Amino acid sequence: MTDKDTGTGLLEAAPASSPPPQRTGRFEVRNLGEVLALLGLVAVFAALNPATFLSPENLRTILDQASLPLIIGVGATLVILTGSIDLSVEGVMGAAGMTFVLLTANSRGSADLGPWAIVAGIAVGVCLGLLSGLVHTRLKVPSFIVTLGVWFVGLGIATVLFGDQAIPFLPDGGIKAWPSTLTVGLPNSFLLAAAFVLAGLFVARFTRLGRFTYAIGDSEEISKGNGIPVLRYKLYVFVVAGACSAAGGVLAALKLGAGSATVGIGTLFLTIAAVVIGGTSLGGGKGGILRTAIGVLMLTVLNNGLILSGISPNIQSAVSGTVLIAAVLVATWPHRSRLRIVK
Amino acid sequence: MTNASLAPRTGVDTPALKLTDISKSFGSTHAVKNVSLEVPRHEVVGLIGENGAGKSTLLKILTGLYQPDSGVIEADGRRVKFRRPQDAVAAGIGVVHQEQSLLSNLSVAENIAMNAMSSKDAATRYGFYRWKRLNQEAADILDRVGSTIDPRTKVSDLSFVDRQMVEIARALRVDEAIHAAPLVILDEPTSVLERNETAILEREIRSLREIGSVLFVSHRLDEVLRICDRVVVMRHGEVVADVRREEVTEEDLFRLMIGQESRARVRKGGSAVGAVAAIEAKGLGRKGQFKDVSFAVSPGRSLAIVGAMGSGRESVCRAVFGAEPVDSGALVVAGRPVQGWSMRRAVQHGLAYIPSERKVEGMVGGLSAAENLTLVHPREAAKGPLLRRKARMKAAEEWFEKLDVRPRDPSLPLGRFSGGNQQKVVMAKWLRAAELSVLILDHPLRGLDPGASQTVNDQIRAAQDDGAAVILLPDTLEEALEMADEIIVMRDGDITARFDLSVDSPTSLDLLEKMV
Amino acid sequence: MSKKALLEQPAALPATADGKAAPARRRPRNLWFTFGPFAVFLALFALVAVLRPAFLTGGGMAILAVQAATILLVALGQAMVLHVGSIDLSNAAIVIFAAIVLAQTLGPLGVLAPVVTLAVVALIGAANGFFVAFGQIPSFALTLGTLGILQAASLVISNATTVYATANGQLLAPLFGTALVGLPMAFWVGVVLAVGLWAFLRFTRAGEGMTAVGLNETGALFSGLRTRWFKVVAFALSGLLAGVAGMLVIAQAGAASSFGLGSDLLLPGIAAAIVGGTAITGGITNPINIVFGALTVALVPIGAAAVGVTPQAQSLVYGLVIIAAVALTMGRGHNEVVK
Amino acid sequence: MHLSKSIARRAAAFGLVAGLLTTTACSSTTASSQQPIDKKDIVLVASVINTTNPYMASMIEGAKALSKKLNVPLEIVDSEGSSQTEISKIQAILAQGKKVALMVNTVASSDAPPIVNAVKAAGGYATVWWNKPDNFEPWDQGDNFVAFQKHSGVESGQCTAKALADSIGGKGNIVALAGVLDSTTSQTRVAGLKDALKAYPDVKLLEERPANWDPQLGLKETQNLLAKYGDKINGIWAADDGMIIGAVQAVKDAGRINDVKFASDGLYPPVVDMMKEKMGNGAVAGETFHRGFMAAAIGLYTSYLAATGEIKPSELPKEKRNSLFKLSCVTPSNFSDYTKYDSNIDGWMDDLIKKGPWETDPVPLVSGGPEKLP
Repeated sequence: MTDKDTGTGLLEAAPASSPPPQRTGRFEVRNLGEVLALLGLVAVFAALNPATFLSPENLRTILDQASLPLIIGVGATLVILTGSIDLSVEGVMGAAGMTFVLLTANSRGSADLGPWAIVAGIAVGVCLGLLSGLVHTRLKVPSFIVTLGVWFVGLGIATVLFGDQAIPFLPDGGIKAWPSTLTVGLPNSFLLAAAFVLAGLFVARFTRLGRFTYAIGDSEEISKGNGIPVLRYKLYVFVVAGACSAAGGVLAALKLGAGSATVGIGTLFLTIAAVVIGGTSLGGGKGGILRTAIGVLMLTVLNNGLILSGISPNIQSAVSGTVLIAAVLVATWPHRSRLRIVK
Repeated sequence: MTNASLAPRTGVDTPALKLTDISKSFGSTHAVKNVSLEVPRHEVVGLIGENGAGKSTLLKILTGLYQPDSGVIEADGRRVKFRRPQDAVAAGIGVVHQEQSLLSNLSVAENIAMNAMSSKDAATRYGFYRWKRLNQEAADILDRVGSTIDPRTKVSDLSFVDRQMVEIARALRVDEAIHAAPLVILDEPTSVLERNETAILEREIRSLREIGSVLFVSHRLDEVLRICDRVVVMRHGEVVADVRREEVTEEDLFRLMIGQESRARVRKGGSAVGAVAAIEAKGLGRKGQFKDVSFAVSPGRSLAIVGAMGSGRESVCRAVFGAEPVDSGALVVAGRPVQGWSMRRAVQHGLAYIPSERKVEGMVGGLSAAENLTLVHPREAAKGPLLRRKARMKAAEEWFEKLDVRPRDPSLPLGRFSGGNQQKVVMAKWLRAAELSVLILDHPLRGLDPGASQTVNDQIRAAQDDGAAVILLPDTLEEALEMADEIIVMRDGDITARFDLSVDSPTSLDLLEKMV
Repeated sequence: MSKKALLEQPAALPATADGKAAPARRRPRNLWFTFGPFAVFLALFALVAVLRPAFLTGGGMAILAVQAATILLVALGQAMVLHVGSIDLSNAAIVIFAAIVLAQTLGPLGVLAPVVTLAVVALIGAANGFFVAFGQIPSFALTLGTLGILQAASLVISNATTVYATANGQLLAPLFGTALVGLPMAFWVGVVLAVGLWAFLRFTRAGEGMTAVGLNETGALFSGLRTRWFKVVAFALSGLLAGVAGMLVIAQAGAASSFGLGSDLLLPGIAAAIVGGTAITGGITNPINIVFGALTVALVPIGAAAVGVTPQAQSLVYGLVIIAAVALTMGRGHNEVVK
Repeated sequence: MHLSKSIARRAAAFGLVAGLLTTTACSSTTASSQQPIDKKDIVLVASVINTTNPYMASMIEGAKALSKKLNVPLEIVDSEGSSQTEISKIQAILAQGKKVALMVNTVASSDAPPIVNAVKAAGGYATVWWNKPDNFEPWDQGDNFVAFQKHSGVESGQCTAKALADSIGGKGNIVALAGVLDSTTSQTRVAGLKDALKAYPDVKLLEERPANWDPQLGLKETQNLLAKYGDKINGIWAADDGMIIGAVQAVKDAGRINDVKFASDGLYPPVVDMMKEKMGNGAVAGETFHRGFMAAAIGLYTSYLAATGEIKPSELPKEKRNSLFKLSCVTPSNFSDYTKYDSNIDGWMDDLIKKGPWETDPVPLVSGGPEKLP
């Protein structure tokens, strides 16, 4: 039924006449370009700030700061692999984080469900993911705009929960200290993120959910023809993404040690940029979670490195922006052709 | 690993598939009307009909994509209802779709297993994959269809015929899992295959007959007669004939199909060689596609390029039209060498290209037929930068008359016309050009029924008479021999032979041996 | 691509088998396409008016128009980009950039300042388009990048503070100073531009070419159309309209700053375009309906505040209403696959 | 094509809306009223940047308390950090025809003119807090722009800087977290900080990073700075307590809470607790005291008095129309003198209503604006 390769205007069609891609390795790292770029960045900044950049503290900082986008990137990548997109990240984070803080021991003394607070937080994310997924698949509203709306819904929930009382704080020590505590020299936050990434890789490679995600991204029509319950699996993917965002929100709240509706601030564009830089096609079907992980690390290293190198905050966004464009340009250059359709 | 024990054997006399009074209509249009037919065991039944005769709808019903409004489907003598593709699969019906229906970013094994898997299958347990088993099963089946593809290959890396093989393997896979005596539906499998590949396929189909039964949908009458034991003819959604192969000739079938005599084949010699070639290629080459390709076509003459898959002939045509770059050689249009060749320049020089991928490259399905018609050469339909909608509609209606496009409403989106009628409009949009100098046709008849094919061929000849040079990539060698004044044979990017039909008259076999 | 294209069913069985893929052309659907956004806006406006009659009498419509004006301009630009199948995430950043440039040049250049500013931002937009069309970078990624670059540019040229349009403020004053049938001139500027764009898409070859690009770029390419340049034009228009929005910012506030008025128009702009019936898949756009899209998007927060929804819950309401409005009015593309 | 079937239909749709618009034509008013307003027509409006920042929460609290005391209805406007939303919501309330006495904490200084103009058009009275364009003075705008009020940013920067510098023994390195880059409030406070540091040649300001008033960003930026300078950092200064909350968290994570000092503005309740429990043996070295609820109440009350005609703005001295209110430097030793006000907001309101906007302790009017940068 489609005259066009892409489901949404945002998305990039496969090269019309480019040579077929080579057989992929076990995981999706098709070429080492991204990895090399990452190493390049590390090398540059290490050279610029020999004393500080490679110091254990700084590396820990980088890993710790990468943990949020890594976790959220898992969900975001799955959604983008189906050819959809999830903009609701920051809203979901806010709602989940606030729920968690208010349900665990906090200075407001609102409630203390102990570990169940985490479950509750994630549950909120699942519900929001469900909302996005249902509206998108049943009402046929483009994911772009649905999740845009859910973003505000999430923020709204967080704000309502916050109400007009004092900031709810987490008590010192205990669970609040967990993310920054080191295990085998690495911050727990990062280890958690790593776990999420590995789980994501497993799902993408060894489960129906993962494989069908790729299938749907390749062509919803054909997937239907192959008897894949497309809508249901898209729904699942949005739920998973919601859960990931929620987990990110809880972690962010833990790190901050307080409830804040804007706990997810700046995560969305960072994550999407990471997905794109990693080389996952916004058109769906091509790419993978490992790529996103690399993209996240690139951006985190870049951000951290720029600060270490004393770049003025005014122009920092410009540098990141330029790098994003450059990365995509380099990644897509080989596919250039006069027949290539790029959205 | 055939598990015959599981197969319900209700006697060999019960047909594998039996349809009774199946009807399906969309709004006012009756796509299928009271269709009844039988597919006995170990028989190949051919189903033919023009585009829009209702074949595709019938197939979609048989594969559970549509539910019939009325009528009964029986598989192995048992009444069945196909609500989802999986139901058809469970009933032992496997389909090789007309379109490629493989997921190109998944592995061959996954594609083969996909249908079964998305319902229920041993290769996945609790939603988890068991790659070893998956690949093993795939390998076994591929082995049966005599293909040596590595089941772990990504489909996007396969050649066209290999994909077709995977499709067939998958159709079998379905039955392997559940049925001993499968029914395989082949939906115009040969329409996109080259001659030599078709041969492989026919062999395949015969072997299929041994293990089960086949419903073979096509509109290549010769083929149908070669392969099938029985032929069912559909027209306007109804079955108009159900005959044994021995009882009919190609002519009969043609008449049954479109309800009129086929025109006698007049070989068009083509006018005398003009002074300057309308288009001339001098040692064109593109890395990995073709090398040192030279030819010249004068106004009013037609050149056919034949060759198997991967011969690079498509690439040559696209290069001539500016759709693909060339690394070496030169292009001379109407005596003048051209630089910085692009599709836009080509169009301005009066070149026309009718691509094989009609729906993607040939038209904008979302725009109305009239808008498509005037997209390239607006002529009277535009005044400077402004459009003249009335004039355009008038022009469109004239063309619709001339080419007998149905339905007669140029304001409908072109995407909603049938393939044949779309192709007519696509032709027209190029033929409108005042300055049409070169007409490049990439498989112009692909997927067209005989009726539409005739119209298209007539238009090609007409354009030729008006002094256009024609470059043709025919589907069949017969087509080439019928239409062309000159034939070039290509293999692996090289030109292996040239025939000037006004001098020598090669047979299809002569051409074939140069191709492979 | 072929594979997917070939999936189109023969016309003998219309794609409407399950009603979802009904092409825009079929009458009842088409009627809704024409009036949907207007109806939705009217319904919401009526709702607010009923709950708070004072809103109507107090010149609510005029206030609404003021807010809608900037959103409308950004949305129109966005729609043109969506129309060719791309997206422009940088246009809000362009608004701010334009506003700052204008504020700084208004004094020295006087009447020329707006012209210069518009020229500059149109070029920036064109640059976006150029990179998308010829650099073949996906617009989503590219404009995400230019967004960052433009933010930095604004910070640098404004020296990270608020820039005031000291002299010649009166040049822009009429935009909000004078009113026509009770609505500020600025809004009518937007409406006129909308009508202009509508005519452009409907009555010119370039417009039809853009539609073709949005519906099937490959097809347009093989028809020898200047598809790449159409994209450049679309992005340039987006930049230009963002520039006009920047003028409104100055006219409204007399000053501009990197995170001040206008810096958050991106999402409202997109929402307005889509509530206005624009298909995110491209090729289906009705600039006139975007006027109502913008009015709707502007109405939601105002209305929520007017009818006295508790402040904390207002963004929740906003989100829900936008989703609902889009579900009602969106141009479901020419194909069933929605992403 | 896809756009529409016929021009006629389009025209119809258009005519319809045109009609709708004309009906509202009459209703837009531009007359600005100077007449005192009957109390029962007045509605207090307090516009805040968001509802989740503690300072804003406090502002809302104050507004509510005052409206209770005056027994005048109150509307809260949540700008959600967006100028656009701020302006539209205020206008929405104006649209209801009531006469407003507005206190607005502007998101960006450039918001002030459109808001004031809108209020003027609706015949209401506005007092702007914290941000406004420098050349946009109340006395040029007529009585409807009653006053612009703020606490001195420079002073705030100076006394927190002093406290911080002293706490690290007048020697060492500090880093600064500024607010949103283009905010005048943040800029004046940073200016004060730098000015005060002149007196401490041995205290080095290593770096200044914007954290947009946000705790989360405060955390992130501090992490980066700690990574960059490691143990070099002896003190962290922030333009506002919202960010210090994140900074403290980051330092705790780095396990250096006992050897880094903090100074910031606002003395938010969480920071009070930090001081109370002597976190990191007095890590919080310096604060300033001023309260959202006081600011909101003062602003609202000023507008209210103008609305009821009890004061005539045009007759007020300039310092009462562009005013700097007192702000007190707080140290671990004296913070308890100020926290008492939090426990007795109602009492303070009575005080305010008794003494009027300009004489209430602990935030009486100190001088007239505009604030001079050192």
